[in-house]
Amino acid sequence: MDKVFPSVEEAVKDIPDGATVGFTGFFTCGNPVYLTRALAKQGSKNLTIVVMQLGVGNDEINLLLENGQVKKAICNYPFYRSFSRQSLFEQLMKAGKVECELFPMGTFAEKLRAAGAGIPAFYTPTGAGTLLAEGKEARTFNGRECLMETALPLDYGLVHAWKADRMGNVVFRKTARNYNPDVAKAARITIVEAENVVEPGELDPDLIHLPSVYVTRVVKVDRPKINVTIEKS
Amino acid sequence: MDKVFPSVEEAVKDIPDGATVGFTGFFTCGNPVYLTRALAKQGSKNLTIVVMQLGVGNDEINLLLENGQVKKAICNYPFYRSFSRQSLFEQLMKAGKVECELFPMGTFAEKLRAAGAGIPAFYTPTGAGTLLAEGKEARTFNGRECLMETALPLDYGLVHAWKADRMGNVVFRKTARNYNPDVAKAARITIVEAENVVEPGELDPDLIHLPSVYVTRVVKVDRPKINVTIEKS
Amino acid sequence: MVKKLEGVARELIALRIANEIPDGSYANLGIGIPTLVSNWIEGRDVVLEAEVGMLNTGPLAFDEAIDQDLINASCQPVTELPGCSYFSSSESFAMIRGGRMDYAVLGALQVAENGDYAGWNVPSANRGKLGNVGGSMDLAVGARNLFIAMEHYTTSGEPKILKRCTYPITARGVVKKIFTNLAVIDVTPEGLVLREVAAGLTAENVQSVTEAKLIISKDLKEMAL
Amino acid sequence: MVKKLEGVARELIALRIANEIPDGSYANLGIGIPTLVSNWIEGRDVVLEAEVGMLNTGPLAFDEAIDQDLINASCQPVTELPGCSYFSSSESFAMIRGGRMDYAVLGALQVAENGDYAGWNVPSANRGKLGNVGGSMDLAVGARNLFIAMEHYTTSGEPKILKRCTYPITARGVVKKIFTNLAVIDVTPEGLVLREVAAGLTAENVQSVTEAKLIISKDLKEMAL
Repeated sequence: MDKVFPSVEEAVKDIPDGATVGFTGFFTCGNPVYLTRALAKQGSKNLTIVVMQLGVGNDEINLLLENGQVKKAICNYPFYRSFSRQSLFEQLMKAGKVECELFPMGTFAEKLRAAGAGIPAFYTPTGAGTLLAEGKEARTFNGRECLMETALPLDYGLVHAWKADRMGNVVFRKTARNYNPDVAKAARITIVEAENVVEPGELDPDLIHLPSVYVTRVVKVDRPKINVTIEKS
Repeated sequence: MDKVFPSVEEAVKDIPDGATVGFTGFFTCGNPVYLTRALAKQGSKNLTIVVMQLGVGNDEINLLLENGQVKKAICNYPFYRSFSRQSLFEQLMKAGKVECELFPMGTFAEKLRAAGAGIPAFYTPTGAGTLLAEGKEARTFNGRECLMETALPLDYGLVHAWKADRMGNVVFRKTARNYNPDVAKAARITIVEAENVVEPGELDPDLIHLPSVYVTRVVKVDRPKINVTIEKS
Repeated sequence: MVKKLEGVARELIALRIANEIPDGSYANLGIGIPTLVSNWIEGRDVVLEAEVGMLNTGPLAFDEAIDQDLINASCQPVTELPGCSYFSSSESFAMIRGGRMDYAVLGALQVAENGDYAGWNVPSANRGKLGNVGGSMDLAVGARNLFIAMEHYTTSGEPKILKRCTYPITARGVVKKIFTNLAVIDVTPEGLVLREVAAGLTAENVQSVTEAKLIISKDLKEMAL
Repeated sequence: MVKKLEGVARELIALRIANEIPDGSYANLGIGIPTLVSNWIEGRDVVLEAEVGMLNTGPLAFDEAIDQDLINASCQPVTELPGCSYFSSSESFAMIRGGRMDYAVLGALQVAENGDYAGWNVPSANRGKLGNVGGSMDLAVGARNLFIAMEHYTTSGEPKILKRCTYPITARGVVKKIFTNLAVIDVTPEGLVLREVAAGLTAENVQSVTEAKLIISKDLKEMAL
């Protein structure tokens, strides 16, 4: 199997209007920057984006918002920390141009994990009794109130990797791993941009973070140059 | 932190009567053979054992059964494949001396994973409409009937590792990984027998299968000599 | 019972199934005839998964090639293929239940015309509600295409392809195709469609050892080997 | 409001908390004063977790030591300590929700005498039902011991330790101890117990800027720094 695509443009070409697309990355770290830029260029509309933050330390997500490609965002950290600073998302949200659904970070990750694992729903104590419990079923286990949360399946998952082999086995680097395995497993079509692409057999089979079965396409990219800060203007 | 214990005997000394103890291993592969022998010697009774199989390719589990230490077994593959061949467990079960609770292999693994992940219950399509659905809540998601399954927390988890550092970071080898991470995470007290014990910093932090937070005790053991077959007499 | 119908050997049932699995697929093979499928897949671009926690499992290992830390789900020593990977049991079944197996090939005791099948519990074994369920129920509900590989009837001549299963089922309505020593049968919303018969057999021969009613395909063929 | 009470500096609130975390612990530190706790823990046998997916996070990295693939949960470049490990987000929160953090230290906008606390949504920010919830709700329900670190009252002099929270809560009944510039307070089934006051302050001083009723501990002490 050779899952290597010639370019990020080719790899994202078929993402249709209305798709639910997941993006990896934690603030500045581990974002699929090349694939996201290619998606901004490609221009599909009415997207539901699933991503930790909404432009906070992630200029590529802002490109999608600027282009008006985003109908809805599902996230856990939508704003700048400062109340006085409005992100593009915050402006669009307040103007009624983008919807937003918020989940606690652990629930967000677990919803992706559930989608990848064929688990349609699970219970978690997180969020019980809070604003984020509204409209959710509550149920008590071992004396503790929990909420039922459902799986969050993705049509496409965009992933940034350190190394991938041509079959789609993937290794991440340090904290750039973060949501990468979860987004990859939750997606029907998983597209991996990798800083290094090697032949099958070159990666140690004991030390693969994401097995090939979860990966649909692999594209070689350069190592991005990242400014590690979320408060830059 | 130095979690190294001087011997397997010391490491299992406090397992009390009535404890729920999980054992790793898939047939002959990845079993905590030394810790299980030490538990057989230590002699605590009325144990609930949680393990894939019940003596099929695993002589150490048979030691516990022989000693009458087991009150109940939770497993997914209790018998020899042949109907004409009775394991010790099968004899004890038919004599009413050991209870048994059976789960599909994936549900069994997911129940352990849920216990480790603070998820009290989840839904799975596995087993719906079968004998194993009896007494379980059913609920339909996306047109598919699912069963609610609950977490399976362990008091103790016995784990066999390839390498561990003194802090408790662990690496497994090939298919001997199997239930090891799941049992380790489900347990309140996790005891790791490791073929190699190294200093913190010697294992690549990107390539650790079980982070130290899940490990309570580490013991150095020799590499066991295993006869890879489940049909030996 | 009619006189015994031989049909094709187990190895050829396995070959017929291998022909049905396209290159580029991920597949899981159960115990028995399904295991034989791997012999015909060797060298092809199909990745086999083992429930124990491995992708791209290679052929069986013998003698000094045996590694006690490297087995398949039937506890046989196996080898690695380039691009293989290892993972935990929960991850193995996340993958299976999550629909990442394009094909699962499993044995069965009985298959019904509604796509139910039974394979984990034989009442005569006197093991009550217990049995070696293993990963069969997870594979049955998780695989995108579930193929059953089995002898067409029991050694005592009882049919195994039934109107309804009488043994405890493994899963409901999941079987896509049935491959036996006598025939290839599709499970469809309309019922069981007989697609192929072993050389020298007629549709009537196959129906005579099948309890469920078979719909004869308009382009009924000899088994494609 | 009474006249302003200074109490101890933020760094000393952090020191007081560090003294409360025993060697051999696993802990997660939130943004703000909690982050300062790490300065006092440096060199001690306490393992810090970062939600982004790391255990045994080291001090902040500067200049050429910065690695763009190595940040903490506040998006600051950090370093590795021996015995550190990396894992995915779902694994990070499995660990947190699963009760593996002995201590979590978080900031708060309000804490109530029933152990509720509010920290993720400020109504005046005009962000509706949205807010930077991040991992706070998971840490709040998952940590074995949840410590709140904050200034005792707001910059405009409003009390933050209340009978009931008026802001949207992060979690119910989870706070174990409150550490402020003025006091150390235990949250108990009987109510809030004032254990320590900053040097130069009396219990009455602290009560005067606290809405909830404080039970004065029999062995009330000066803050142990």
